[in-house]
Amino acid sequence: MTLALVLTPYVYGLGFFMMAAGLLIALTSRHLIKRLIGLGVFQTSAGVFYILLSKVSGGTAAIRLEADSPAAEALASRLDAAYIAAHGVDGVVYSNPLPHVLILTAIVVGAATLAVGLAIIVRIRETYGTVDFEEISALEARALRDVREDEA
Amino acid sequence: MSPFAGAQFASPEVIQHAPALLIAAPLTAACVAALSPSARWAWFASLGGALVSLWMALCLAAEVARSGAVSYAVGGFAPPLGIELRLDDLSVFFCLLVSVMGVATSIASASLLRLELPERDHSLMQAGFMLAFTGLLGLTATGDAFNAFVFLEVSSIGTYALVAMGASQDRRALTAAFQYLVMGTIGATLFVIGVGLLYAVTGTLNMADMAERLAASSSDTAAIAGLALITVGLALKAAMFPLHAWLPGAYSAGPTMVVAFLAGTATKVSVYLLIRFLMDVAGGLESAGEGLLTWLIAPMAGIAAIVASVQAVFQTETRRILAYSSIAQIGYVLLGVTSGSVAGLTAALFLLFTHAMIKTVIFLSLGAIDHRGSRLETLAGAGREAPWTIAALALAILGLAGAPFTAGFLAKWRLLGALADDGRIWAVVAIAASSLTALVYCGRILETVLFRTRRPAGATISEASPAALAAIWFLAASSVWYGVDASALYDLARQAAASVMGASP
Amino acid sequence: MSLLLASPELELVFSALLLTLVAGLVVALLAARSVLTCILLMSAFSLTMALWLMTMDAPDVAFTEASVGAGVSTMILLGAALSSTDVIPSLRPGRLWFPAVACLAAFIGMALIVPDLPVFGDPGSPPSAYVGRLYLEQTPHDIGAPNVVTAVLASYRGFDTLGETTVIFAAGVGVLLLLGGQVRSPDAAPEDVSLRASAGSPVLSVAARLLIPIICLYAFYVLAHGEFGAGGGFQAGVILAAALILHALVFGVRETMKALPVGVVRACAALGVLGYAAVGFLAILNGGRFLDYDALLSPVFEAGLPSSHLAGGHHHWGQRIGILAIETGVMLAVASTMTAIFYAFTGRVSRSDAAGAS
Amino acid sequence: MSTEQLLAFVLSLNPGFWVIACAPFALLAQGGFQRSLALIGPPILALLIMLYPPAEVSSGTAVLGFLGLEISLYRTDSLSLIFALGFVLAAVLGGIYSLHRRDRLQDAAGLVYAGAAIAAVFAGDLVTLAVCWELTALASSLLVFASGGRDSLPAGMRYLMMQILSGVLLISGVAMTGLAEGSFILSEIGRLQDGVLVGVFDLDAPGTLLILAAVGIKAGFPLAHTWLQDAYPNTTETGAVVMSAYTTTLAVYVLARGFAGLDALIWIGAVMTIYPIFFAVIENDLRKVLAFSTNNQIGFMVCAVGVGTPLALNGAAAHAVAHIVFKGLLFMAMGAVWMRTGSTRATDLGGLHRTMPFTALFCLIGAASISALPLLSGFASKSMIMSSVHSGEGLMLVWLMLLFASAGVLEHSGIKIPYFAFFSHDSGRRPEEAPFNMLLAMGLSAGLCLSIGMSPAWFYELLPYRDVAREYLVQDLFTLEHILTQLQLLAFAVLAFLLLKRAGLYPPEAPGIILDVDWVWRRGWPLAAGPVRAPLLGVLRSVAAAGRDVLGRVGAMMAEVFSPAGALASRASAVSGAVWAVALLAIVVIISVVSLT
Repeated sequence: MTLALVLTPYVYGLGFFMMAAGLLIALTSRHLIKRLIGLGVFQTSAGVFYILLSKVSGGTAAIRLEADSPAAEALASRLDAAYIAAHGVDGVVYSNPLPHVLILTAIVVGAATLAVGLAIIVRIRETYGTVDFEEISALEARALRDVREDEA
Repeated sequence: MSPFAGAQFASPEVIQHAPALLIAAPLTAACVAALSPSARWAWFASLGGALVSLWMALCLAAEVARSGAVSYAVGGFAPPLGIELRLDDLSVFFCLLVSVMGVATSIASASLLRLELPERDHSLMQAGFMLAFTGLLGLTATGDAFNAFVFLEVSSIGTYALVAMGASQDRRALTAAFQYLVMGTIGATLFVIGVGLLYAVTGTLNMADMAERLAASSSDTAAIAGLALITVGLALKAAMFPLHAWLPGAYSAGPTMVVAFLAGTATKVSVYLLIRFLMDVAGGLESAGEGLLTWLIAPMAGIAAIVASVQAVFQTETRRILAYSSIAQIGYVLLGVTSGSVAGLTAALFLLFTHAMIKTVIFLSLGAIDHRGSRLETLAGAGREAPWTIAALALAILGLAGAPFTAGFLAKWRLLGALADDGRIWAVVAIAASSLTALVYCGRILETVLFRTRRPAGATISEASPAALAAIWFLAASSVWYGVDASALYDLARQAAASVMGASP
Repeated sequence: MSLLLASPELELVFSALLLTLVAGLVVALLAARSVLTCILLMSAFSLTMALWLMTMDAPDVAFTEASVGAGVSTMILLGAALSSTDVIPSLRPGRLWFPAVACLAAFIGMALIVPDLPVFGDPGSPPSAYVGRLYLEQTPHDIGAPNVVTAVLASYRGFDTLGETTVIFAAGVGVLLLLGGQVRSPDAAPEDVSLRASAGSPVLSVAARLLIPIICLYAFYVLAHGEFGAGGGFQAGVILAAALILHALVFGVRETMKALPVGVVRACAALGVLGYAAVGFLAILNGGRFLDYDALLSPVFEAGLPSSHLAGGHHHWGQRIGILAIETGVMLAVASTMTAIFYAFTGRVSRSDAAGAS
Repeated sequence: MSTEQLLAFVLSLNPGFWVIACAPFALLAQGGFQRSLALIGPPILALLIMLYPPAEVSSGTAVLGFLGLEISLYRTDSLSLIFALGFVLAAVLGGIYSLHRRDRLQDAAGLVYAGAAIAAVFAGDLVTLAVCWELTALASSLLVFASGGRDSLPAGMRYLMMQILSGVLLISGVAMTGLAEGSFILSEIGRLQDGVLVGVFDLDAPGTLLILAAVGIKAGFPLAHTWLQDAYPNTTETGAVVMSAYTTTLAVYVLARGFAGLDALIWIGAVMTIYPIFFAVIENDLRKVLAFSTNNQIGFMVCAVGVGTPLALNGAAAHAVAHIVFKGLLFMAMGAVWMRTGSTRATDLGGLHRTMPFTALFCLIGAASISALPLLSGFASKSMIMSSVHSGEGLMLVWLMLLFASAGVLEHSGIKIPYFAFFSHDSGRRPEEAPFNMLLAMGLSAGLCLSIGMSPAWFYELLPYRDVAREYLVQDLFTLEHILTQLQLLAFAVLAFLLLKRAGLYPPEAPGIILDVDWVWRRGWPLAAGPVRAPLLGVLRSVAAAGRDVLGRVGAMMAEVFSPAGALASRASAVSGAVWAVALLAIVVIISVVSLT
């Protein structure tokens, strides 16, 4: 368990790093597509966090095995009996399936966001002739200025 | 005493399944709308879906009034294994809000769409609208934290595209929609990470279960960080200052029916979730929930009330004025929520409902009279060409300004009273300042539509269609009615507030 | 699918190393200056992520991440990025510092809470010890499917999955609204440019004719097998869409649209979600709760069916039929939405190219 | 409902509300007769109603519950009556004056404005007062906006901002006071002084200071006065007439009701009487001169309220009403000039008496009244103020200041206005005489000035402390001392003016270097010796410029921040919306974690 104690801050740190980096990309890129990619990384990092919660040391994927099947016996051979007895279900230790389910949903949501976002980007490119955030801002600022000058 | 006490709107068999039908009906309607060959059938589908939802919401209100909170185990699995739909006084209040606004928007939608988009897009627009409606209803009804995230996305994903469809009138709709998408997604993801942290601490996703287990582990930084993430994520969605930047663009450029519905519901439901998480789920973690309310939300809400109102004064586009006023109103509501008393929360809920009605009326009527140019001047003298619509608009604007004998006045009055009773003079001052500023922009709008005559060339205005008028006047008349006799709505709000505050004594 | 030969602790180390690789790709992404590079890095990121997910005992998620992240997403990203400026100019440093500081502060804030988070791999942590474990214990009794992930996904939390399918449907509606104007009928569909040069190649077309049925078959296998191993309606839908996209790439979008018009695709997406919801309504009509699959079959009828092969001896035909039905709905919705999105994007890209050329 | 019941109902409501209720008719009125009726009828109606208050209204016990509060919509006493009378006069005269215009929005706004002001003086509780107060602010800004000129929008905005600031302060103050006192009813908070409810507020309570600040803005206390000069000249000719009557006078009423006897007011008032004089003398725009002179006149009233004796309060009330009439008359005359020539700059005008003889005559009467010439209204009212200050202990310096200010008034309003507009050197302009309705309004006002001045008895009967007024009339008013003082002042000022004109030192074409300022100073205030003159003038001018500059800059800054292209809404910060989310999140998480560990 000591190794796990050392690893814990490391893996969570990586997850949170991806979170911050994804946000940074999503907030500062000039290219709209890169923004979306950053957003995707950010969403995925949420998934990383959930999956980190799901791992059980020595566990296996949450597909139920018969306790006397060869695969289950191979798994059991790596662990001590007390551990299996305490944390196993019918003689096999599994990782927690619930975060997997949640993250399946989250991945789908990410893909949906990406599709809609890209569709909007395609329309922006057709309308504004650019997907550069700064250029679009400049165009809109100019339009606003034109309107105000028309008034004056 | 709930106004629904003793009422029964359907047979027990139907009522038993009302929580599921509430959500499944508009979902089905969305699919039917997408399948339907013509715009007319899509409209019927959306109208049907909205009406069934309203019916179910009424059934649930009666049921909750009769026998307390309703719990529905979807799939027959009891929580925490299965997903629970849970409706107490608070969620029923918001269900009613969403479904009433949904029905009104739906009634008006056909004629609004005809003015703005080519007919081939209508059925998909109706489908998208019904999906957003489904998502918002799901948000209010679900008792499961992760399920709330899913419905948050159901309501958002379609909405992004719907807002972007405003591009046929105003190309800024595209950039606004993109902005909305980025900020909305960040908000939703922060929310889901926050839920993940709470899950890491409690091991469960069911909100009620979560609340119990959180109460047992009262000083856990992970739980508090989770609440902070949820709060900030939802505050983004609720357009709380300074996280509101997506809202003016989205409101000013999106198609009318979308904006009318969003303005009346979307941010409100986020406020509901905020209340749910901070006052109910975090009820056991008193210092955390209260700390966030007192030190994060309350000051921001106070600033929002003033800054957004002043910003509204300086806007030149009609819808932007209204968008900033919405941000200010969210500020008022959150000030009420943070007051920490039943009276304050009641007033906040009451204000939220009346403001939803008012804003829906305003946006619907602006769309229905074919208000093309976005600038306020293009509305000059609209009162002569569209007297019926403009009369309703004027009533709503008066309500927004808080004129006596409108629901808006009563709501603000109660809110100010509640805040004063709690000794929050600074909040009273902030709301008073903001309301007075509101008089300026409301006065400008009123003056333009009623008294101005010079209108820029090319701006045409026509009376709304009968269906749209019916929807607009229904809401406008209710807002006046609640200004005179607010007891029904007020009792509902008080019941809702008491149910939350009771949960966190 | 764990690494059976390694010791549990080494397994954790290995997975941490893979996660380092994933994070490294994010660093590369931060620095990337070309859109194409970004997209390829994103694809590599998703693939590595999928590998990591395998080491984390999440084969279902890995499968989805590989097919969605590395496959479909990369494809639509490429489709949308074509003909846009490739090099990304960098932001002025003045605009950069506030976001950078904010993100750094957020990272620090999150890092501060690590001591209160469950230890990596701890079987006794609240998530693993409470509801997660309940699912593992209850599934044989309640559902009968060996793959607990599928059981939770389709049955315990079937309502979530209905929402997820709705999200996909909503994305399809959104994309069709935004980009669908031009791809109404096959005749109006533009000639696609992607692989036109090789469209006549006999090798490709023969290979495609062979491959497409096999891919479809695989999709149905994944769908049906979801109950027993990794896979399910969502992955099957993506694979099915891949087959259609392969068809489009080899024979041209125009041909594909003739075979499968946009209207049909749109209807299938709606029908998929509708089918899912219908299962729920059916359960209500049979006296159960919404999406209660046990109510789908009357007990009398179910007793006549052969017993489930799983340990425990419970009969779960209702659950199995329900899961299969909703997974089919998911597959239908996902496959059609993906196809619709593909239609919308390819239709657009070639149109704007044509406009640019003329 | 029988006729008696109907009548009883009509009489039992605050007369101001009836005026407001009649405002919609002004929007709908067609044709000349309907318009005159819609404009002039409501104030007359209000006058009739307020003369016959039901018993419970006069006793101040008409209290009703509203939204859980006890409020008193209508409460009348002698102090309310005299101010309301002034407002009714202003409404009638202003209504007649604006009959030639066809702007129904302005008509309605004017009526709401008048109604709200009347309602405010009859308000029996703080909440009603605050609401009516707000209503006057809104209606008046509508008037500024309605003038439709290029400058009117920004000017209206600035005006509105000040009014709103005042409103916010008032409402906060009212809330705090009401909560502290446990009641909003005036008569429950305050005490009676010789049968009149004055000095209501407890000066140690924090809410009182807020209310004082709010009233101070409206009254144009020094440093909060700039909105007056900013807004009045930017309204229409009719708007200025209407506006000059209500806002500041209402502020004086609230001061009298709530703060009578507050010593600080004496000094504030004294300063208020003096400093506008300098600006007024160097100002070229005659309407702005009138705005400055408003500051000055309000100063007299504020000072009197500060003294707070029955005589002083009589003086404040009397001067308020007299001021409404003669300042209205002057604004009317300037409005007529502006309408006919398009300018009110001293440098553009002159010699108008040839073609506008009646206007010139009425203007002279107004000027004489404001200068407090014996036998004119200003004399009758201001004398009471002067006497009360004179008899006050330790107020010698104040008395001297007021005396000096009186000379200043004479100089800039009494002489400068009519002289430069109608006489002076001939500008060559030959405008038409003002329309009949304007002349009628001016004539009526002039008649009132004369009537009050020549036979003050009827006017004194209306004052809050009737017995004190009667006594003063008999014993003090027309004493030699008073009349001599006034005439001396007059003589000095005329002499100075003539000398300067003769010496060519009063050149209207270059109003920036007016020497008479210096001359008057040396007479009235020997300390200000010659060498200081130029720098002092420079300072004054730069203060004025700085004031304008600051206002302009505040406006520009606000626009930079809040407008659609402003910093808060620009795209750059739109992104930072999400960045803010991250930053907030980081702060909250870090703080909560650190505080827990």
